[in-house]
Amino acid sequence: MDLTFTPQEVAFREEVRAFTADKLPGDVARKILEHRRIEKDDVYRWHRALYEKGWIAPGWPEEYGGIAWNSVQRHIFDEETAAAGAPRLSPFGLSMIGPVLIAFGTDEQKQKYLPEILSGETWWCQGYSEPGSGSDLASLKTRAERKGDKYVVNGQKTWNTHGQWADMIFCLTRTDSSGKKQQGISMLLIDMKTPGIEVRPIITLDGEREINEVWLENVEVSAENLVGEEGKGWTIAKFLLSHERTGIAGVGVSKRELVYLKHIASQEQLNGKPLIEDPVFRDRVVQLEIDLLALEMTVLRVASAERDGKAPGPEASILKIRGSEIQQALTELQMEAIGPYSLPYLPLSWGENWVGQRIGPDYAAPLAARYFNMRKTTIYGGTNEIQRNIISQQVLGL
Amino acid sequence: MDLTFTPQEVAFREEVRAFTADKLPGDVARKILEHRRIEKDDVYRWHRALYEKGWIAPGWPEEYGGIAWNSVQRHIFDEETAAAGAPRLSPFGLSMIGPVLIAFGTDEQKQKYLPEILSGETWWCQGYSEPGSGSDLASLKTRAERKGDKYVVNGQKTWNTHGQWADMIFCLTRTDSSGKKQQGISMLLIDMKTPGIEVRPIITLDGEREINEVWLENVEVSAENLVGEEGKGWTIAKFLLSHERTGIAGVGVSKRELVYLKHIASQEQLNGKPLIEDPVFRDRVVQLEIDLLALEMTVLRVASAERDGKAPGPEASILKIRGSEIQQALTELQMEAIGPYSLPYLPLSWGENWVGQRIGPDYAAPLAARYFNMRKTTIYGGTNEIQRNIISQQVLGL
Amino acid sequence: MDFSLTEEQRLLQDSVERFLEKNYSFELRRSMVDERQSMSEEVWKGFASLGLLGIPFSDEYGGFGGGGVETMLVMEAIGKHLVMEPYLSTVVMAGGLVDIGAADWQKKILLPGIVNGSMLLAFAHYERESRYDLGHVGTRATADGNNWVIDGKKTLVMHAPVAEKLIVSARTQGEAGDRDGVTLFIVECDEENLGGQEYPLFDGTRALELQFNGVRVGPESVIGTINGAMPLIEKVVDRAMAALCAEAVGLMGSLYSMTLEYLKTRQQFGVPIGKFQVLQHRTVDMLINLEEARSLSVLAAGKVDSDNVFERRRAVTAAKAMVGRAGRYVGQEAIQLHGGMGMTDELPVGHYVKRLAAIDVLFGDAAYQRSQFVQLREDAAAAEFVQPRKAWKQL
Amino acid sequence: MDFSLTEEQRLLQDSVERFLEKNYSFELRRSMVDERQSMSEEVWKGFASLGLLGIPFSDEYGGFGGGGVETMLVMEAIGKHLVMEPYLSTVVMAGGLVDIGAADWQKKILLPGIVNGSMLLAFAHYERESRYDLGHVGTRATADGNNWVIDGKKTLVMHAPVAEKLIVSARTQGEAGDRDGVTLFIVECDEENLGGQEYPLFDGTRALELQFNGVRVGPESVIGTINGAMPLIEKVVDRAMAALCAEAVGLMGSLYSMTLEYLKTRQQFGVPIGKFQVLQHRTVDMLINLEEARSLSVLAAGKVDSDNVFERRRAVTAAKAMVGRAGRYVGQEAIQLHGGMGMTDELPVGHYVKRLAAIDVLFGDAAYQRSQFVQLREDAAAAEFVQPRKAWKQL
Repeated sequence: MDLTFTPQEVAFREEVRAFTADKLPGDVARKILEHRRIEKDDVYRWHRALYEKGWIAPGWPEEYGGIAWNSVQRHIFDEETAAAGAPRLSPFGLSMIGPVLIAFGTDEQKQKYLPEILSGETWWCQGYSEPGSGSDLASLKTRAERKGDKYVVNGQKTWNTHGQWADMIFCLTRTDSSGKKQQGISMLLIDMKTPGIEVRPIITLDGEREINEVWLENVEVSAENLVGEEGKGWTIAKFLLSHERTGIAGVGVSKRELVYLKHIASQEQLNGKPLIEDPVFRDRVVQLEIDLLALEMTVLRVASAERDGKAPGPEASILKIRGSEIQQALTELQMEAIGPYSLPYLPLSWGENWVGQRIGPDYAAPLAARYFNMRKTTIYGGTNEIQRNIISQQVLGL
Repeated sequence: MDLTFTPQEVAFREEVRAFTADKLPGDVARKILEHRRIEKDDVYRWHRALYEKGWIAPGWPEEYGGIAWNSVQRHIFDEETAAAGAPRLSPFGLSMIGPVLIAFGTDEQKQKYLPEILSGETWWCQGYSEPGSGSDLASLKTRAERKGDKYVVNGQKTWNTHGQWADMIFCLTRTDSSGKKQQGISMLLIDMKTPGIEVRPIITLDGEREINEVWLENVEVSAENLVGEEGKGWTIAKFLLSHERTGIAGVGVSKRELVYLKHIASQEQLNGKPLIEDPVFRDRVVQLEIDLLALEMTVLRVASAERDGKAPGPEASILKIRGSEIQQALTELQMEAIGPYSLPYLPLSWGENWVGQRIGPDYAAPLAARYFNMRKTTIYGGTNEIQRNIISQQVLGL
Repeated sequence: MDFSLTEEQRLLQDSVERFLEKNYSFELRRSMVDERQSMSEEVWKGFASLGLLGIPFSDEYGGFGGGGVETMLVMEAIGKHLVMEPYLSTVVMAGGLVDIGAADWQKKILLPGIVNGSMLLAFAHYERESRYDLGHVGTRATADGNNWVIDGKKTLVMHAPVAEKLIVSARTQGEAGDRDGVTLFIVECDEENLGGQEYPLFDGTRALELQFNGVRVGPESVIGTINGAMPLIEKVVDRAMAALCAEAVGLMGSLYSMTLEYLKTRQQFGVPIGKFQVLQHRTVDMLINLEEARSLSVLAAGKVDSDNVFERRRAVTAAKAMVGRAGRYVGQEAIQLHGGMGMTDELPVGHYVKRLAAIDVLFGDAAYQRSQFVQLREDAAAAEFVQPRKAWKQL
Repeated sequence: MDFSLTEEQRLLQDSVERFLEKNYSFELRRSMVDERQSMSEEVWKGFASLGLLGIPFSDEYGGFGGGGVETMLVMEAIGKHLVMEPYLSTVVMAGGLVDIGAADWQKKILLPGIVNGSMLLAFAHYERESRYDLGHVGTRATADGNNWVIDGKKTLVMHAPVAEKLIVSARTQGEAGDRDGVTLFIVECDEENLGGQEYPLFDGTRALELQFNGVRVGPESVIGTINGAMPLIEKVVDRAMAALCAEAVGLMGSLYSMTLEYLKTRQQFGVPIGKFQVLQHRTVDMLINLEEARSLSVLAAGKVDSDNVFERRRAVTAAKAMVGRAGRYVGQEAIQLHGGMGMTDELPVGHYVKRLAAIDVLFGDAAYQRSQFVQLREDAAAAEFVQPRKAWKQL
């Protein structure tokens, strides 16, 4: 056991840091660091920089354009890029449908889609949840009827993140409703420009548009766009969900936010002294810092085990639970730190080109909205309640 | 709405305070205030003092020797006596079997038992739980077979509090196992000196003997000692459990313990200053003080509603949950306050007649044991999990 | 000790509730927020006709002669229906300052207008560096003959966009942070030398940043005694905090009901999700938090008019601290138990949660209130704090 | 970055585990507590023959040449089986002080005896007023020619009833609380002028109160440099804290397993209680707490030998704070989920919980560790603490 980074790991960190300092666009970093609004182009530019460097797909086999980083390297990469203010890459192509196509796709599908996922030319989104099928995903109802060499799809998807940016959607559909609900599910790849698809924004409680409903009405999809076998989509869906977990603990981002919290608390004054010197506030910051340190060590333990060949198991659920709780706690303390200046709500001021006056300190404007937005982290990707059910069944055997 | 006490209530408080100052034995108060070991005689002397004053049974109808205090008066009485260090009266006669006999007993049973419950001549204990029947009380198995004018009882009871002090036990038994488990239960009154009864101590994790197992082997009980109808014991059991809740919030005791906590924290030093001046510790004390204030107000709201004729409802479960949590939190903070001097374990030093040296400050000795002992409060009287089930079903309708 | 409402109070409670039930839908509120409105004139007229705008004032000025309890009843209903009207600013705060502090002739001019709904006021007090410190007044009023000239900035002045007049705190002596030396002035909003910037808070309330560039007012504008406004401000802010606690209880009650309803109707895995024990217990904990907050809100309402400052402040800071903690718990759980739906702007849930979060911040969050709770004990009863009721050592 | 154990470490882990599984039952422990014993000679001999008593020492003295990780492996097994042996006192603390601080000739006399199990030592350091402050040494050693005369009291000296020698901290300069001026002495337990009172701690550990009434020792009794013992003491106490964290992880692991087993076997309402979702989720939270504690215990073990004091203290204080919080959660939940059975002396559960509670107190509870965690940041990296990695203002 050796808890220092190896010389190779240190060198890799230096390389990532130098690359990021060079290639991460400064305006994008600034938006991320200050929690301002992110546009597709912001993510795209960082995506392209990584693509050109050959670093875009560390989870993929090298033959498909991936790069063979072990899990400790991936942790270092996440930490360094997060600290510098890199935006989160869109996971739908790189972490979800890409690995699915590699595992289940036809050669034609691989050739057609994988290169453009890597290059960023094709942007994906997901069609999983439905209004009636949230935690109980397998109860989904969107129908796909086979007609000749096509499927005709009708139904409604929801909690679709950034569908307004996407070129393609991977969609779970029901091709057979005669058996158990897990049977008769099929995965289709659908062009977002196909007639009959409508993307309707869902505004979240922070007033932003991040998610959508996707309505499908007589949408015709070539049978070539079926992934794997008809009726076997549930297996693929589960495979995909297990891949969704990579980096789910969000340690890099939380470390950055902890530093930002301390920054804010060193600027804000309470009783004539910096808030960070208030023993009660400071104790809460320290509790959180220790929790985050524990999470980071847990991530590294899992990463180290994975590198040594152990498959990632249900402990990913622990990382999801604690990672999301810590992210939320950080937004709470940031909001508390700015006191009354969390109140003004000027969303235009978080975008680019804002020339108006701000109310209160510069860093205050987006923090309340971020607090509200981050409530999602214990809900999405399988609610924390579902995660606890998973651990209970798969680890505890209860 | 008027949150000041009426002149009558103030006068009543003065009366209780004066009486207690006069009649509560000083050595008993000292034991209670310093958390030292309590013997039956300690409780008995206070019982007698109240009996002689006519204050022993505020919950009972006056025709049976009760006294018609309303619920606000009872709250005042509890608060004043607790603050002065009065021991908790044994509830098994006064709060449990007494009210049951008044509601369900025969005239003979009332005449025989009620006066001696009031006077303290007969001391009761309870035979409810069994090793296999805790939260699921109705699954109890202790058999009572009718033979002529007797029942013959065989089985085992557990979590019997202070059975070593008791003259009589009220016992739930199964007289019929053919129907649903709630049916065929009968309540019997049994003399603890009957052949075949054995009381075996259960030592708790604080090293003390407060609870017992009671083994019954061919115990013969006169059929006159059946309470209510044979097979209808479950109704009686539920009636009794609802009476067990009186004063369950423990506000008076917790207020006393809060004062004691502050006392300790003003004596203990941290970084050269009294611990109570440490902002982090103090913030936790204040949180608890506010929680306790909320609990007290909730008790008074319920008491005021009861006085106005509303029946006590499932909100008693809320009082039990929060009351027990606050009691536990107080013991935790008391133990934390004394720091390393919670470690020495000298149970003899909590008793009377200890002449040896103490390790650390005088108040330290029993605090760790009390912390461990008080873990029981979220378990007994229906675990807090069961209480939440009750609220969920009866209030929320889930 | 009596928690029951008088017949008159019960009638008040019923009439507010009936009025809002009928006239204040979530859709009305949504459209007001979308259209950048602070209030609805119609609702305000309704409040006036129900007598709500005169609750704290004596009948001499057309008021109801009520106190903390009556205000609590109105505010709880306001919370329950997520009402945005400027009740707190105009009636509780500005009206309260006038009611307690102003001279009779001033009351005669100001209060009847408040009561009949024709006059809206706001209280301009907090400044950039105040955080939650009420005494941190840097805005200056300089004497110029009989007149006063006010210079400085005020921040987060709630409901000021619709106000006709402001009550402004300014320093007439000493330095920012001094308890003495603060004076209250009444200022017309259309003063030439008064600049402002309007914006919304995250709960939809509209507010102003104000700049006083030598605003000149006459001696008749002074409310209360010169240099001695702080006790008056503290008293009215305590009223405002007690009122906000009651509003929070109304909000929490609605969140609890909505969540319970959702648990009974939302189906997953073939059953209503309310059948899952974990969600049951967490809803129970929402209820417990609600009841704890209600208990201390009632205490604050009952004590806020007390002449005993220690008793008043103890009740109000405890209630506000509890509402902060319990409100956060109830709000976060309401979203979580609604799942994705809880995250949407469409459902009322999120809007209730935002208002609860705003209430926690206003006049100091839970941690701040706890520090004040200690402070006041140290100030008022140092001996009692460290000494047990019994002299333990002697026993 | 590598978390895997070496082959040698894995063998060590296996052999301790196998030995304790076979030789250290809960019944053995219970009988030792009942008979007021600090330890079992047989078990201690077994430890010696497995090489455990030499873990931290170099092979020159018969040791194993191990570090924080090896100690962690032993201590976790000790926790798992609720072992009472004086490993922490003799090997980690007293042995550690000798190992780091003593002269070679002293090591040659002392260490082989520790390693072969023939010599037991204890570390007498804390005093009545210390609370958790390591520097609060009031016991004095006064020079008398070449000799030293020790006067004062030591408290809570764990395992001292079975020790042959004590390592005692005493002030040779300055005042209680000064960091400088503390010196370590080795003292025979059978010294005439040394009085003591024996008693148990609530976890069964036996301890002494000690009174030094002019205990005279020679110059050869000094361990390390005169007046300069504090860094040495701090280093060894950090080792002890890391060791206790590992023990706590072992304890928590056992509590988690026992609780899980109980949930699977205990039937109520016709099903194993593990079928109730609320109990499932709470057991998951026990597991999460266990894993968090394990992660930081591993970190502490990996950093406790570091020459970088900042890194070492940061890891150890974080781990101890986490173990305090997580240990309390796991302990309290283990009792609660066992219901009444969890309250009994009969089941091991309560005994594990008591040992966990004792560990929280030893060397400072969670709140104290958090205050130290801040302190060390302030001392060592004040700038970094308040400055973000990015110069935010400039962006």
